[in-house]
Amino acid sequence: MPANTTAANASSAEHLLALYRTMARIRAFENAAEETSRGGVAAFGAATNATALVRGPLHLSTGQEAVAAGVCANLARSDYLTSTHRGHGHTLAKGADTTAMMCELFGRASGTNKGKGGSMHIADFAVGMLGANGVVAAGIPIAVGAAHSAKIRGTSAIVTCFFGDGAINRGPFLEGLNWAKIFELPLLFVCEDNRYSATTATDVMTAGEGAAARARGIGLAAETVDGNDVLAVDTAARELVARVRAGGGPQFLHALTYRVKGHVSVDAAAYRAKGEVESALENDPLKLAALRLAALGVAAGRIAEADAAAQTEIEAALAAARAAPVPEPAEAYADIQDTGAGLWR
Amino acid sequence: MPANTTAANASSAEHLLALYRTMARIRAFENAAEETSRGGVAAFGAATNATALVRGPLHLSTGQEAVAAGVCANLARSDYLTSTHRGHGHTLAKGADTTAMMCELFGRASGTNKGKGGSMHIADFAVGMLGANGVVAAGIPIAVGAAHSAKIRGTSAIVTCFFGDGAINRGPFLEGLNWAKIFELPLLFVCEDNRYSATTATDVMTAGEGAAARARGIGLAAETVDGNDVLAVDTAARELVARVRAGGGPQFLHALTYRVKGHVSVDAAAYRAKGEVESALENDPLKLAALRLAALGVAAGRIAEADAAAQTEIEAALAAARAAPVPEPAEAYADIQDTGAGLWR
Amino acid sequence: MALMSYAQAACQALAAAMRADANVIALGEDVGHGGIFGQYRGLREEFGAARVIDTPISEATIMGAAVGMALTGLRPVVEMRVVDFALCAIDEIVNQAAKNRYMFGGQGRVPLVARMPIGIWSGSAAQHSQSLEAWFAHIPGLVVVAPATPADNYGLLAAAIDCGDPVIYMEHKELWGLEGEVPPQHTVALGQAHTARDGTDLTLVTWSGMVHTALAAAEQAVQQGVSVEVIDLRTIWPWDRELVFASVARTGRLLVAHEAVQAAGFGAEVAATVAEELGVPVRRFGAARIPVGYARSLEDVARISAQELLRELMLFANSDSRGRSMA
Amino acid sequence: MALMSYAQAACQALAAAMRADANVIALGEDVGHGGIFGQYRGLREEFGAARVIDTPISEATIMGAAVGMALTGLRPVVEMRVVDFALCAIDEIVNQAAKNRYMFGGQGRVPLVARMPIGIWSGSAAQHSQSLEAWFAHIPGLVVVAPATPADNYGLLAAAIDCGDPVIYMEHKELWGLEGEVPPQHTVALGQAHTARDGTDLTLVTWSGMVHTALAAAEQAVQQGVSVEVIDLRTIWPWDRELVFASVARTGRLLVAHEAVQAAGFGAEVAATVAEELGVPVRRFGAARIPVGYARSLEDVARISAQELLRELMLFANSDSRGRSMA
Ligand SMILES: Cc1ncc(C[n+]2csc(CCOP(=O)(O)OP(=O)(O)O)c2C)c(N)n1
Ligand SMILES: Cc1ncc(C[n+]2csc(CCOP(=O)(O)OP(=O)(O)O)c2C)c(N)n1
Ligand SMILES: [Mg+2]
Ligand SMILES: [Mg+2]
Repeated sequence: MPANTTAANASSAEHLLALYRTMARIRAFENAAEETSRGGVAAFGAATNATALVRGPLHLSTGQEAVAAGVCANLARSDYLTSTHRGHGHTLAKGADTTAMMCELFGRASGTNKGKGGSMHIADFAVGMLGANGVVAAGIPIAVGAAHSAKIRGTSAIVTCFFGDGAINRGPFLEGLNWAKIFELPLLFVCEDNRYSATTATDVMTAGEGAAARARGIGLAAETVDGNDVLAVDTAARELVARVRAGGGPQFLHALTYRVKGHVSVDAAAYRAKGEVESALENDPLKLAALRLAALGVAAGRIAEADAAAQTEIEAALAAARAAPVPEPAEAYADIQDTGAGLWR
Repeated sequence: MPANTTAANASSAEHLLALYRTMARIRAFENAAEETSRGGVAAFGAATNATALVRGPLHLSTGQEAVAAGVCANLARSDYLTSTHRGHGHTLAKGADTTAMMCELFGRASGTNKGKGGSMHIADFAVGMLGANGVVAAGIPIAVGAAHSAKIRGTSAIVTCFFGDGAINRGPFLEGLNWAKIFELPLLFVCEDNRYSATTATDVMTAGEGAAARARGIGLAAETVDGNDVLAVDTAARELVARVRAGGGPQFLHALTYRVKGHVSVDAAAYRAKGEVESALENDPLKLAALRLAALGVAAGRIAEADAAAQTEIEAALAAARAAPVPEPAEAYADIQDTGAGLWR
Repeated sequence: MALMSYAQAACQALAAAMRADANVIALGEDVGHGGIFGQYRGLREEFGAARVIDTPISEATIMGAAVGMALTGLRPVVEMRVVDFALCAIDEIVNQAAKNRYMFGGQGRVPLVARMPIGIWSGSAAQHSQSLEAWFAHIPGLVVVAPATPADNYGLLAAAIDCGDPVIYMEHKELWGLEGEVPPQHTVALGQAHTARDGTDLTLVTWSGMVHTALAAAEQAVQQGVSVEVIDLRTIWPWDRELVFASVARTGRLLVAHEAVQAAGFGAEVAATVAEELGVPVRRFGAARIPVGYARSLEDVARISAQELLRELMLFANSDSRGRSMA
Repeated sequence: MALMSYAQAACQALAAAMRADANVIALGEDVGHGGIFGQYRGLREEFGAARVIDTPISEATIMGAAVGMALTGLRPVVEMRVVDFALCAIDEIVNQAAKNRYMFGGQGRVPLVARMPIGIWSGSAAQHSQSLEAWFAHIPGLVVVAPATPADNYGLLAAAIDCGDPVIYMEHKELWGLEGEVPPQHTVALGQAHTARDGTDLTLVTWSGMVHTALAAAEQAVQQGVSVEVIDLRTIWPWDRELVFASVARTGRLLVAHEAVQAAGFGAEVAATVAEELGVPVRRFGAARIPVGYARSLEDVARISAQELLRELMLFANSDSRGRSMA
């Protein structure tokens, strides 16, 4: 049935192209954020540039876009999501507006968080994105609670919880997985394994067979996937999300990828083996997807179009963020608490 | 070779008798502690009896003596050990003096801790016993550090770390096992599984196949043993301790036993199924060992002798503790810190 | 009015809140069997295991999960058993619960009540006897409450559950059995102190278990010719500055007493504020900076008795106008 | 004397201690690559990976393991990166390290140094900007240190490693690059404050990063006719009461300034003590009780500038003898 095959091909090409677009938007967003952050980071002893538009630590997910895109493609707006310090991709893929996100990175009143959080705390509750988090593994118990809440309230929402390979060595990983399993919560755990924890290669700090084996040791079914292959991530996530939605309890996905940039934007990552990044770039998720699109017969122009559209979108976001007003100082006293807040020191 | 068999029999009988003696001493010690604690516990809302000799929460290991006796029989005085709130058995089996222990429970200046710790914090550093702990799972990281220290300092000491089945749901369990394994530390983990965490049956709170499966998920070899069979515990521990001493890295023992008493001495444990305790008592470790001794041809009189000796020892401890002076109030200010301690509030 | 214990009062306040709002739930270790102090007795029978949730021994996740629950529409009441164990959940309290609303620009609210009893717990030694209310008062985003009586434990718990902020709710470990009258449907506004005893010579500000000690000491002070006004702060943050200022303006001197270690305790905040604002003599009487020992003779050194408090009161009452002893 | 940065000074003090005593070791995340602020640079190369220990992201176990190490003969220097992450290890600090020696009747000692930098860290927002020195001062068993200069970071770290107690060692997140002269083999006794500037009209007590703000404000105050004595406390517990009392006895008034939230901050302890002991006017100036926001306009509200501090100084200097504004 060549007609059917062609139709299937075309539909899967469109699907992949949609995933590609998400990845391209994340890439463009982070490239722009990196560019506008130069000198704005005080980590690693580097001096702060008082005029940088993006301040403080900026953690880029460059090279890891397939995980965010592939997983979030299977989530509804009403589903919840928690993230890490490296959360731009997850937030964008979950549906957040790039202008509001860029405004947040620029510390503008029109940012997702009204300029109060910045990159490390980016959140968009309106799309179910309950927050990036500056504390490694801290999102896990929060995701568990959101899933427990969904179950108690009888909603159909499910929760996705992203965390890094370094987070599996913190206590909340054990506690959260155990909790999710005994209460059979609607929760998808995603370990986004980029092989590094700050300046340290995670494998030497991790006993046993890694994230999936640990999850199994706590009684969860777990799968491992090539995290640079957006279709593989999408397929695996679709299956796991379906199981979660069907009441199958928590599921675990271990996505293998690679952190192309330093830990934060100013980290030159001199601790890496020579050639490591170069060979990783062969597996760049956008490049892989573009090759696959070409194989599916998608014209090069359509890919270039997607890249250009992403670029245009982010440039508009940059322009809007540049023009947006900064928060009024009085806003520093707002949204702390209803009881006991005030100017009184 | 009947002569050899007899000799082997006799030697294993003597070995078992020694283990029995340790168990009998723990049993007698705890029975006496329970007796002298009546009314001294403020837990579970019960009133405090101001005249009780043993104050505060008293956690008895009655029915679990085989774990302490069997494991500690394989340890040297110079080896380290950390324990839990339920630590009398471990402390005694590691070689602590019962009089000093009883003095501690009575809050006397001659107690192991000079009356500062009581049952929940009993410790005898002179025999390597680095402390019971009032915080569930808190002994795990401390044991890990002691083992890391032994390795760094190049001593031959190994560390044994006891914890309960409830502790495997706290973060330090994951963190500690991972750490011990990546640094290949000389450490034996012993999960003393008495099926309860306070008033809650642990199994419903624990996902997966339990302690040993979790340990394996973190890359440790793990064994499960009948924790009421002192010879089985002894044999398993001997093998594991030998592996630890030989540089085999951390080992894990999951000992299945049963908490015969309530969580603390005043807890009537009404939450248990009817008949549960009665049927567990069939498996009393002292009873099992006595039967086995009889089967090995040991005369009933020798077992009675062991019981009587334990009784005599503990009565002497009680008498000494009753007569011992309480700490001077000034002692409340001693041993806090060298820099910055004092009467100044 | 009904006579009930401090534990029963909290239990009934919680039951009433759970009846009124299906989103109010309770979670923590052993709550299903009524809590180890009976402060959840009967709740699982009435509301079921889905709303009275027994949890694993996972303090960090108990608290962290409560944050996730609160963000998504529930109003969790979290059981930490004693503040000492809440130390296993400090990131979740301080970095997550307290900062969530602010950090995310007001997108979320964290209406949870974290119960973590303070105080010396007879014979329980150093790891079960701490009073750490000052810690939480120092953290923006948190409300801190410390009831001293059954009526207040009913009324303040009701108010705390009703409050949209994360509330650190600190019962006292030795008050569970204390009985008292509780008015029906009682609530006590957060942030309002209570004048537990009127007096004219000196204002004694205190809270939690120490309220009872203070009242006993004040009673004895009368016989020595000194009239002491006792204020039970009830809410530590925000504390009732107006009531305290008004009282001190009348009496002319302030003593703050608390069971917590004096050094860097919340008494310092009250005393410093009053000294700054009113310029009158201030004095504190908190515990020595020592861990609580097990033996009674040691534990007694860590406690503040009515006798000792009376001695401090009298010394202070008889000091000069700058608060210096006249000996 | 050698010119070095605040980070280098600490690094060299640690290196010297490691050379002198094989039992001194360092552990924490990323220390093997020199620490993320360069405060461990070169140590692994000199002392090897067995003594400069890269650890997993396991704060609770980093701190708990350090307790076990200290109990058994090592002198660990523990890296927590920022105090905000040390909140994941509070049980291990407060219930274990601080109480071990006491609880076990003096059988053990816990000679460890736990480094947990405080302060606002530019652009890092609420979870990376806290100053929690008051918390640890409240806990019996702990020593608390907060160096303000490269020389003090050398001298105090040397003393902290030498000390037999658990020391909470709080560097400042924004001082790593600050340069200054450090005398050879420098040590600074714990518990000794330093008069950073002499003055006659008012005593300004402060510590950590705020020392530099205080000196700038004091400089400007001169032009307005007010002579400010600036005391850098350096050790928060035990704090140097004698030096502070002597200064305040001369100047007649005390202002305590700190970057930490004012409410229940350590300034309250200092102010309350001085009010109690000397009966002179006291005043505090700490941060508002707000989380630190990300945008510069918000972060600036959470910071205390020399300008604001100067304004407070002048208001206070011009107040009446009870410290009340004369407006
Ligand atoms: C509890 C805690 N410890 C340490 C840090 C500092 N830190 C920030 S990111 C990071 C590495 C995290 O590694 P991983 O979980 O693999 O995430 P990745 O950065 O690779 O995305 C560390 C150590 C932190 N933020 N929180
Ligand atoms: C961190 C912490 N949470 C809660 C408690 C209260 N508590 C004391 S013992 C206990 C049960 C522990 O169960 P398990 O580890 O199985 O030990 P067992 O009592 O059965 O010996 C609990 C919940 C505690 N001491 N520490
Ligand atoms: Mg990583
Ligand atoms: Mg148990």
